[in-house]
Amino acid sequence: MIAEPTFFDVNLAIDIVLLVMLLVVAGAIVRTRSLLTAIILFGIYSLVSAVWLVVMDAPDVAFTEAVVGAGISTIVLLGAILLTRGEAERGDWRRLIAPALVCVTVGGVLIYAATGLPALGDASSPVNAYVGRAYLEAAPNDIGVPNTVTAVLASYRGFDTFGEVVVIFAAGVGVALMLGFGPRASLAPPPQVMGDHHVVLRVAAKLLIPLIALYALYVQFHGDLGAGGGFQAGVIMAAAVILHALVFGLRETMAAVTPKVARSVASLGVLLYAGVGVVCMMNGGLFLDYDYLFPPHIEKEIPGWLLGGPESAHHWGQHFGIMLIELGVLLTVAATMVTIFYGFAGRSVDDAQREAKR
Amino acid sequence: MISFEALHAAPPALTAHAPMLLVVGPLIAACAAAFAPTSRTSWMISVTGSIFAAWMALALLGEVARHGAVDYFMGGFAPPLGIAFHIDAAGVLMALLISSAGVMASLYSGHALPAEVRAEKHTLTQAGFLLCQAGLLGMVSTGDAFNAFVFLEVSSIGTYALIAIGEKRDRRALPAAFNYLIMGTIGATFYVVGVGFLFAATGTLNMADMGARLATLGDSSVVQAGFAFIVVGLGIKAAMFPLHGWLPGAYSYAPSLIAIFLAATATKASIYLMARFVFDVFPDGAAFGQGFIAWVLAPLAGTAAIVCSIQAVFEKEIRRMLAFSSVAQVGFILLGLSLATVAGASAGLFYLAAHALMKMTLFMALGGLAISIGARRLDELAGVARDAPWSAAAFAIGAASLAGVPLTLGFLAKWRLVAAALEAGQIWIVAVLAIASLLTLLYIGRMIEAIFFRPAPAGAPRAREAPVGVLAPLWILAGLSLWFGIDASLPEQLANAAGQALIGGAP
Amino acid sequence: MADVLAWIGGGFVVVGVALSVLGAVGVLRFPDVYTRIHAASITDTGGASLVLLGLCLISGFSLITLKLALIWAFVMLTAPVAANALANAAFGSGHKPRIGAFQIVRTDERRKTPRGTDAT
Amino acid sequence: MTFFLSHFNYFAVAVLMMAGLFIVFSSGNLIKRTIGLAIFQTATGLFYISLGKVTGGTAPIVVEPGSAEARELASRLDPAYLAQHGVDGVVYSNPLPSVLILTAIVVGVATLAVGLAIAVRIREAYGSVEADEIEVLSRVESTQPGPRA
Repeated sequence: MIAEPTFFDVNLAIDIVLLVMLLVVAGAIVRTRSLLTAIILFGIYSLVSAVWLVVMDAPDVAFTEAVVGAGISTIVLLGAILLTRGEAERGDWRRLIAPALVCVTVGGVLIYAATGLPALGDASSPVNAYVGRAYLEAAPNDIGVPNTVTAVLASYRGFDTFGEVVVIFAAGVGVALMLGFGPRASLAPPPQVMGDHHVVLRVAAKLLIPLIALYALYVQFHGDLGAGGGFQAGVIMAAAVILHALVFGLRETMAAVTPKVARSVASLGVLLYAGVGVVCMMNGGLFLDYDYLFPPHIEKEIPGWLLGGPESAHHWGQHFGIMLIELGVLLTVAATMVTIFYGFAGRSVDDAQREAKR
Repeated sequence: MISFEALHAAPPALTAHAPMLLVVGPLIAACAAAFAPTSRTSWMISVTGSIFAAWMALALLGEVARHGAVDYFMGGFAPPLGIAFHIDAAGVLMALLISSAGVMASLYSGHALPAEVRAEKHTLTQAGFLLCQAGLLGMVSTGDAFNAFVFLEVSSIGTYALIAIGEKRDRRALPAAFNYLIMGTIGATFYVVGVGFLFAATGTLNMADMGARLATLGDSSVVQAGFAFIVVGLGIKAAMFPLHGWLPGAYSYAPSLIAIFLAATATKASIYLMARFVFDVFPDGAAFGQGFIAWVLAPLAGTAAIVCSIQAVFEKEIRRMLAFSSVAQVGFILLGLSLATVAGASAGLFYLAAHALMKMTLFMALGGLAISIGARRLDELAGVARDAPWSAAAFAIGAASLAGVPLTLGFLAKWRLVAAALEAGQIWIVAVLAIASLLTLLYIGRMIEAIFFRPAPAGAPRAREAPVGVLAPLWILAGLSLWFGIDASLPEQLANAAGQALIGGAP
Repeated sequence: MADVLAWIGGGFVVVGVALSVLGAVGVLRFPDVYTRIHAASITDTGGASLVLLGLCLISGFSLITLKLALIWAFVMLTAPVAANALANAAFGSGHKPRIGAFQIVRTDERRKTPRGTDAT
Repeated sequence: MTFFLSHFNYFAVAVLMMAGLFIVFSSGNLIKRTIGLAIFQTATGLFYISLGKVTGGTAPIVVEPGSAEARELASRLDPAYLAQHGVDGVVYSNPLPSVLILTAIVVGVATLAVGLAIAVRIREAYGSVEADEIEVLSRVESTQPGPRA
């Protein structure tokens, strides 16, 4: 056996093959003029990069990339071209010179820098030997959650995640400001008109939607142990609602999950997250310091068997804090994704024309 | 001298958490505003949230004066594992600036919003405004390079849509917002790439830790590329010449609430973040850093000051004039910072604060003038001083300050820049400042001439004076311009401490 | 024993991958929407099933087997529905099958239309 | 060659970023520009994740020390390497880049949604999502007199 394992093995081969696939797909997106093709290729790009991320030992990111890139992004993009136009015009080649120069400059700087970077997989590079390793060593004792990514995401860098939830909320606010919230005068024809062609879809959807929601909950609560967490679960939950809207019509879905409810839930998620932080602060800790989530006299009363035996008793606050903030993430992400979908789907081409005339 | 040490603005229990409350307060208010049942309630929440942030900034001012820089560990984890907020004297200056600009803009919005935005969008507009404010406050107070990116995006994402809702008055707001979104996202992503390179070199994300480790590491291609990407990325967000293409459109067509707030704060927060990277994180002796400041940053800033002033002179739409003027003034600020001396940095920061005050006055006065007539172009404003004397007078004060008329804040600010440049022996900067100031006088002259001395076109609708709700914040700002022009001890003291903190490495 | 199972499982995976490749070739080569849907379905059902079965054998009997079985059930549920929806949509938007009983296209005519388009 | 292979990830990321930027700057179509922007942002993620990969590492989900899985993972590695870089007998990849990129992906989808929403409104206001046509229409507008002139 060699003294230091190199990465020149099947992993590297898979890595390079997948990256070449990414490059080919990106090249195809550059070349294509059809927007529909570009969107489908973008979905493929996301899926391939998700696979690549698994090879790179980042299953959480892979999961997110798959649900976001190939899921939500594609839906939103399709909604957008439905409301605009499907073909991009080809410009004059002379107008490509300046962009090409900019790109070559940026690429040049990147490659210049890349030559100074440590080799792929170097365990003693500053990134892997300093803070990253410190998390792996400290997390089991500090947090007590097997998935270190979740521990860092929700606790060590919980404030970043708070910011991330706020960004999503801001996106919901932005889309609602642009496209409005609800059904307009003209919506897609009610489902009956579509006839009996869709009976298979409806039956399958009825079967699938509860399963998808259940899976979302699994992802949510499994986030401590494996890949998953509030964000992925939120997108999957939103996917259940979106599937309902696609199959049964937007009007039906909006009757069940009204835009107002979606908006409120989005705010509620952010408030829940902030609230956990404020409670920690009230109990004498710093913002989001889950060790202070329960005042000491309450913590003593909690029976040890509730969460994996007495040895994890000092992780009580961390466990509950992470659970609560992940719930906040779930609420905000799911509700915002639904709001965004409503924004695009609730706007028909007729609306667009009417708006243009006004 | 004013003693900030004695300033106990908030009870100790709150002061201990002030760095976090400064940011989280407006965020919670944003959620509440999105919930609010009526436009009026959301306005009240917006004012409350902004005032709360300003209150926390004041509390921090006392803390920083007493103990030096304040650190706050999010989640109780000390850096480099956790995210720390780090607020020094310069950070307090920025926090005070942003939060008080927020208070003024939100006060103003009570009357201005109904005239410019559809009623059903008021609550969300206020929510977006608060999000933007919280994001900017987070950017200036965080000590973590990646956390700064998150807050950069918090402040940007809402802003894009807020600029776009200016479409009700002028549909060009939409392409302007889209353009800003593209450029802003490229800027933010460049910043992330740059932080990634520094992360690769140091293994940490905490800015102080990064600086300490870079100082021992020395120069490498990775660090240089990180520097380049961070400066270009933040330069886009700061409208640094020649990366300012998005700014005129964004400022011109946004609703006046947003234009006022952005003109006072948005580019400044990015400038400040960039200054922190250049002075605090990058190693002092690094040749490429010095060379960059002397041969790229300063010349570009000088070019911006002159070229964009010329563009402002020839512009027809009044808000675009002010926007080009903003890019030119960003050049002034960067000139001061590029001196890399304590005097230069404090002059730059003083100019930054002064410019925020006067641009806010100008945009708000313009909002007041334009509320009743919806004017865009300079010639449409002909003679409005007759109908709206109070707004016009405040506009004149702001304009005088921008031009650097003695006895205004703007004069002092320019004076300090000149003094710092002379002290550093950079005569050419003085020359650039002189030329740019002359050009400023030219376009200011055009505005004043149109508003005060040109007769209104026959048969034009008469303008009305702005309501009291607009005049009150407007005249507070104009009054401050005058007051500080006479007795500048307060801003001077803040700026001196800030310059010390930024360059001297003093606590 | 475990080794033998792993080898068999590997064989299944290889066959599954081969089927998927065949499906991909079919999507590119077949003349119209309906036949292409048919080719794509092979990837979804045949290819995926065999790969999952192979993985079950390789991993041995554990919780992973259950998860793989669930994935299989999900694919079996969604793939036909997706194919059905695609075909429905294609039919609804006026695409006619180009081979089979509906219409017989002479080879020389078929060459005229560029490859990759399936408009009638 | 060894150097090229061991840095291939970074070169690929550089090319992907160039491709994304090129789409943003060269395409006149607003929707396509947002796609380019998304590719550019995703490439950043690939860069961070490449930094955090550790040779012989596993995903940063803590394996019970001494369990069968931990022994199985350890058996594939050189003991000296394991002792130097492992934590409780297992080598993990770096969790921090994953955390950062999770956040960045979320920011990316938020930008995409807002960008597309603005693009849709542009289409409604101008009847086009081609930058050239919009610019022409805007230029006409800025020469038109306002209400009071």
